[in-house]
Amino acid sequence: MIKITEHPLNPDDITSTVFSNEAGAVNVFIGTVRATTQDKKVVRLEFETYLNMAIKEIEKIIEAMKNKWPVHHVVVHHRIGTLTVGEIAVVIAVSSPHRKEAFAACQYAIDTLKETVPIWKKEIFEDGEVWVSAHP
Amino acid sequence: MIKITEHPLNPDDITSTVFSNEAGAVNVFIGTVRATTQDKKVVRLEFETYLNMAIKEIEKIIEAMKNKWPVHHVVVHHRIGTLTVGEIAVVIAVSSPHRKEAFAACQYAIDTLKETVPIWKKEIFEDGEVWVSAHP
Amino acid sequence: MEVEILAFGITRDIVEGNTFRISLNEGTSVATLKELLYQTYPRMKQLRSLRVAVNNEYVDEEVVLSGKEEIALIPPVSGG
Amino acid sequence: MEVEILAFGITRDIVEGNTFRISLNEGTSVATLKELLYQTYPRMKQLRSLRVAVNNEYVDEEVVLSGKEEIALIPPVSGG
Repeated sequence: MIKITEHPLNPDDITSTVFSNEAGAVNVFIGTVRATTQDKKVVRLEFETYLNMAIKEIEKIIEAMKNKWPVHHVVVHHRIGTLTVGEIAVVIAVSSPHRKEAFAACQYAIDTLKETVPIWKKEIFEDGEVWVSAHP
Repeated sequence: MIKITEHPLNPDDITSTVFSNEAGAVNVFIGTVRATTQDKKVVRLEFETYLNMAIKEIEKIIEAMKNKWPVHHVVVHHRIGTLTVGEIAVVIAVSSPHRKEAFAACQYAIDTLKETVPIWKKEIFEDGEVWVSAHP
Repeated sequence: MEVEILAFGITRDIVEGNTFRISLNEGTSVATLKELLYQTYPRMKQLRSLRVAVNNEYVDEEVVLSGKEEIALIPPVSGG
Repeated sequence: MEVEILAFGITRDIVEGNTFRISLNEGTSVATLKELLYQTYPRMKQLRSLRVAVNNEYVDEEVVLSGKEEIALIPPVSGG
């Protein structure tokens, strides 16, 4: 259900685990490494995590989703380590009886993950590097 | 980009075509056949379409998405013919620079498809059948 | 003039065929066609909606038919 | 008491290590710990936010440290 790994993520494997005969809707969010940030060319990203706490915070997100919406299954996989342009950093898949709550729950999951889960990314450019969002 | 087919849909093949090095976000909606509708057990669904017009209407949806949001790629595949419980009826995949517009555009696509695209489904139960949404 | 009309979904069941033919006066509008259909096939009146597509496009009910178009009945759609 | 603190992201760069040790008076709160950190590492003041996690949970700044907890600095997160 939750995985934080240095290995490449496979959206299809993740998505296939949320299907359910009682769910009519599946929504999947995939976050990838963009080639440019604020007009600067990205060479690679480096992700690190505070693993135990990150798992706990993702568990809280999933619990909140299940309280807010009638979701059947939720899977959250996040990659850490070094990623190059185009690689997948995060996959979130949600199944629910109807589409509206699948979209809402999946969007809640990625929005909240970006606020609370202790994972950090450093963008490495050709001429320097920056911890994303660290400064105002 | 658009396909209406009697063959099973493969979400992974569809999703992989929307990735882009300039897109940081991909959102995928997958609609599947639910085992029950209003407490009645579904045996199978039969989808039919007015093919040329359906393609045209989906083209209009994609054009509207590209006007409303900075989406990079959109793919819409819909299955027709006979589907059994758990099978995939529709897959919509959208890529965009940021996540907010990927969610919004994908949700717009499925919402609009359900209003305008000439595809019809008949639910077959153990004791009868009904054209979905035909009557008030 | 006599036109051929394509029927889909529940309208296909109502007219008992993928297509049917109907006689129209010259200058018949889509609105008038729908009235005729409701008279001939009263079950169509019970539908949640009934749109008419002309040459693969939804059209306003004021549109006048020439008899050369591809005309289709679009009962409530339910894809997805 | 002396406590070991875990540092992540940009705070790991600032303290130049994955962990560091700091001496605290008994009954030090998280708020006081943060003040001490800002004095020792002025660059931490420039961060958009700095949260402290105790035993893998975000805690309020009034929480008093016993010295037996796992304490971690959480600069602005940027997963996803």
